[in-house]
Amino acid sequence: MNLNDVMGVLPELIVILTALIAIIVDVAARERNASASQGVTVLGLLVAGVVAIASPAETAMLMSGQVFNDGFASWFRALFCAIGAMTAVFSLVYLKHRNIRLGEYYSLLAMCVFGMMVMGSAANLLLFFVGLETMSISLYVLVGLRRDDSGSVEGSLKYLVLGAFSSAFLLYGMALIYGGIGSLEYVVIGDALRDSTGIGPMTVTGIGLLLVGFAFKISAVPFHFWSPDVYEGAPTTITAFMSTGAKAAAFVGLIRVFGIALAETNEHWVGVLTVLSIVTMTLGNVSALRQTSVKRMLAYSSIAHAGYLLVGIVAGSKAAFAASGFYLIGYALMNLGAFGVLILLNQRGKGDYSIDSLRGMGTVHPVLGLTMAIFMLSLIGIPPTAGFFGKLFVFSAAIERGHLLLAIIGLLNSAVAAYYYLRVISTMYMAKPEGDVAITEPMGYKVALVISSILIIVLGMFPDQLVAALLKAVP
Amino acid sequence: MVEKLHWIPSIGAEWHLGVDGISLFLLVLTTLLTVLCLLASWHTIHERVQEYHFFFLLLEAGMIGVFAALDLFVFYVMWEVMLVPMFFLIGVWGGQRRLYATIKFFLFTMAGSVLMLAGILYMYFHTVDPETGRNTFNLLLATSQSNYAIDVQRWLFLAFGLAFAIKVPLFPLHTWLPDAHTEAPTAGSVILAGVLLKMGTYGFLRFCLPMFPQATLEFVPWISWLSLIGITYGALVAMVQKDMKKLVAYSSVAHLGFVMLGTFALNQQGLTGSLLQQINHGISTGALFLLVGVVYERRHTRIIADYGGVAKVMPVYAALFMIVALSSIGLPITNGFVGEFLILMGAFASNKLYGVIATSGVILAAVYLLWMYQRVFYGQIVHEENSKLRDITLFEAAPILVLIVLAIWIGVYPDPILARMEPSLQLLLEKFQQGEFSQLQGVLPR
Amino acid sequence: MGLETVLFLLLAVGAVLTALLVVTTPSPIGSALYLVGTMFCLAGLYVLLAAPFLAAIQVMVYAGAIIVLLLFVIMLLNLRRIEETVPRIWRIAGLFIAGLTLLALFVAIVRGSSVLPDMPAVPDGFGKVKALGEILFGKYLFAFEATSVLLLAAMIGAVTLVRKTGGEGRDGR
Amino acid sequence: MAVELSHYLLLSAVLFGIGTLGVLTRKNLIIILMSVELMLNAVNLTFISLARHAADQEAQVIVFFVLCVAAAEVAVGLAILISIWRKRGTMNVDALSALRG
Repeated sequence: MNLNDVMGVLPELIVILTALIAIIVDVAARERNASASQGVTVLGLLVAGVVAIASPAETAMLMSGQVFNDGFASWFRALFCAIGAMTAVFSLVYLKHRNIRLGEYYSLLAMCVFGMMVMGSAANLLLFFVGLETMSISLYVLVGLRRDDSGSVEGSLKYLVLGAFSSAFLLYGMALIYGGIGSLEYVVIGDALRDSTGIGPMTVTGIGLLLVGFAFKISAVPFHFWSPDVYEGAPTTITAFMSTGAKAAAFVGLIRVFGIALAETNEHWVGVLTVLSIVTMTLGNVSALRQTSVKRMLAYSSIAHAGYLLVGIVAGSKAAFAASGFYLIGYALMNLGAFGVLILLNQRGKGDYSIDSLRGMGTVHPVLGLTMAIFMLSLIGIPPTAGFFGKLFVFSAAIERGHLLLAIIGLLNSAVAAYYYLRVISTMYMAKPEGDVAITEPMGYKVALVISSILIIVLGMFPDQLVAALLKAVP
Repeated sequence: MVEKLHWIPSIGAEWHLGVDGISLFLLVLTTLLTVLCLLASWHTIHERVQEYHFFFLLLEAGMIGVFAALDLFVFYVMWEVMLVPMFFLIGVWGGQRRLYATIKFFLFTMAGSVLMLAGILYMYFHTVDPETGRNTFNLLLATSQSNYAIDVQRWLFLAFGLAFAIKVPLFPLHTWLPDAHTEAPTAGSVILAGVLLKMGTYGFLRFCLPMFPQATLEFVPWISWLSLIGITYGALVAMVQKDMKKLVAYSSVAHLGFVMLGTFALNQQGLTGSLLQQINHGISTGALFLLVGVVYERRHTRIIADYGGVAKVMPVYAALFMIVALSSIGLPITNGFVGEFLILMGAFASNKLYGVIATSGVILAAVYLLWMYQRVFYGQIVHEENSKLRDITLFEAAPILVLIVLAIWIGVYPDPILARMEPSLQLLLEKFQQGEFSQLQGVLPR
Repeated sequence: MGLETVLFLLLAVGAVLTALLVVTTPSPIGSALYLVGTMFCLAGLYVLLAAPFLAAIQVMVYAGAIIVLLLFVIMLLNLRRIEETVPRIWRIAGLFIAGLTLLALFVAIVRGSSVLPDMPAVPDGFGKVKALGEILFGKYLFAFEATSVLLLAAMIGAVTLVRKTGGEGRDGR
Repeated sequence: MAVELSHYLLLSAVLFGIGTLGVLTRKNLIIILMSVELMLNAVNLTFISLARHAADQEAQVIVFFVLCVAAAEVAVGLAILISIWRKRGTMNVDALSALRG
């Protein structure tokens, strides 16, 4: 290890430092300034994100070949930091009315971001696993932090039990691959499979178990049953964080492991993934149609989005991975934003996220209404939004690789999904408001929402820069 | 007239717009109707006026984009963009059941258009820009390189055709239309009938015919029969409507049936007639909706039975309504006559049976419109409120007068318009005949 | 049969039996104690597999820490037997899935391990602290550091979750 | 008969299966946690026997990490259990049906 190695993981180090400072500052300054640890977290994560994107991304590997330092890693590190910072911005309003300790909350949030960053840049299945567990353990706790709400703790427990269960599958898969190939490093695995020395029954079974583990982590049907409950039980800020960050982290892993390292064996798993993708998007959408709670609706819709993202893995080309990256960035903006508006509008309601609670909000709170409308349109995939190009790129990559039917099913699904997203817009704009609708709207919060909706539109008009950069960054 | 800019070079999408004889008059219609609609809603829209104009102009931009796009991608984006303002226009400023209507409208269109996107993407990967050697969305290249095998053509025809058929709307995909028309504000109905429906027929002309000629030939009987059913069904259902707006909405189904029939007659008269009839329908039906809007503002009801004897209190209004109704029916010296006549000629030339059935549709159109006219304007005034109705003001009449002048002009002297349409249609027919020829030869490249 | 074989058989049978008891005993305390048995058997197997250091760690971490923690919580919450009414269908489904997993693994291993070479002789210093440490702090240094964050997160998390806040709920004494 | 690699691997597969069975069929949360531990231990056994087999100590190092993760999971899991116990006074999965899918 030398200075170069340390500089390469500088963003990770900054995030850890943020985690430590956040908890200390909370103890030291709580009496005077309740939002001190929030400020530290937002600032620290933003700095880390900027460092990640600004640092020169070579394809060289760091830490004796355990960590990728490529452009893909940089993009995702920055994305995770941004998601974390955004979640932190949304958190104060939410936490103010709930009995949650701020220092621990922000500290765990930062450590969770650290775990995701490790997942994004790991070049070794073991390191990926360590990152995954760091993220998961922080999330188990964060989900259960609303201790006066039994849904929260139970969601946390459910998440932990199934998370640990799926981790065991992931690990067993790793062990069998290790037995078949003799290494856990992506590059070595890829090389061994190219020489076709490693494709034995053990490797294939290992890949199968790995797939089960991943399917749990991205909540693909039929391994999705935990996620709606967990998403509903968790503090809403954490739901937003999980549905974007944790999903993105799992997908980077999926791209690096299945898309690249195991690409040679794809005849063994492409069929399974195709079916998984179709079932996931269809069931996610159909279930979302029936929900009356917007929070739960968004939870199911995030399952559907995992299905769309799987299309990118199935397509398995460089363009498809760049498309998945674009999709994940766009999805993070729109889904976080949607949850952000929801949190602000429901800040005093005791977990009442029913669609009726949004009646007429579009006219009462014009800025929030407009941003929410943009987020919803982007989630449907109407141009010119980032969501449209995310879907377009992913599906066109699939068609390019000959998965025409999969793309058509995906497209039809997005038409089905339009219904429940539209319902949100129509309730906000076309119904009369009821009762007391006064809320506090902190400036920074609003600015974050406006910035992300502007970004969605800008990406929807000029996606070229980003997609070209991602295409260059794909390993 | 062509404008071209690089938009998303990494996927070869270009900001590529242009106008030819097919799109020219549709564009003129779009811009004209938008201005008239905004004039017409001057006194009728009172709340959220800023947003109303924002959405209307966004809608206009989308429609112009659709008609002017020379890039498949731009076409699709504009096609979708126009959904959003229409969704809000119906949903916010619409009538009682506006939520249901607007979501139905959105979902129907969206369902069709996603399949079209799949088709567009498929074509993208089979179209190569000779300059750069990469795939491109360029519409002209896509058209000239579109010699697909017959089964591929069939699928692509269906993918595009479904999106267009929903928009037209072709029977039995028309169910969104009466709801959307009825619930939309007056100006929304005008634009919906006048322009939005034309996007579907325009799509058939621009995409299906030149790009998938063999498949088109195969589908001619299907589409022709569906159009004929649409003509008859639309007219019969219109006859029994109690709501004036619904009646006009169903008449649109019938009229668009004519347009589709003319298009799929696949000869010069049919194509010219159908293109002209698209403009005519925009003018006549637009004017009808505006007229219905005038009495609706006064009485807040559109039920035919609530009126009666209106001619006595609103003579100018009654006269205007008569002229517009006659133009919609297709009486000589009005625009409708020229269009329908050309279409019927084309239909007879391609298949006598089609021509016969379609002619009977013309008669039905006279029945339902004149019957409604009789019930609304003649007879005794049974409802007290109707005796005090103010006649149409000059401000209200102005947009309608503009449309009437146009209608008569086209009815009397359509040559300048037809002369501009024909070269483009001729070009289209040639391309189509090539396709037909290669099918006769049994030569199927690719 | 050599001594190694006998030991293997004994430990393997012991591990499987205790493991079965872990998942079938009704009382949590019983399960925890059987789990200790499994851990000891496994530690024995690790010794046979030339991993003496890991064997020691296994005993220390599992028997010494994890099981004690489990027992501590069981005692703290005063859990004895818990009524378990597992629906029959669920049980059959569980058996089915577990059996399927097993079968797949069996097939893979039996067919896969035949291509692997025979056990080589154990090199000097194999599985000892020094050799392991060199790998741990060399190649896996970053993973090691990341693990420290993981443990920190677990620590902060566990403390936060069980700490009394004086809020609402049963713990609001 | 000599002990071969496949015997160890089969043993670990059996243990993994028993663990899976426990997670799927038991309702007592503590026992479910212990079953997960069984599964992780089966994985450890696989790694260690592979290490012995290939004379590669790297796999033994991997076991360290698995142990750490297992310990962390148990710690957090028990913390969650305690907070549930305080809230509801039960430890059964069944009773936790306030959240329905």
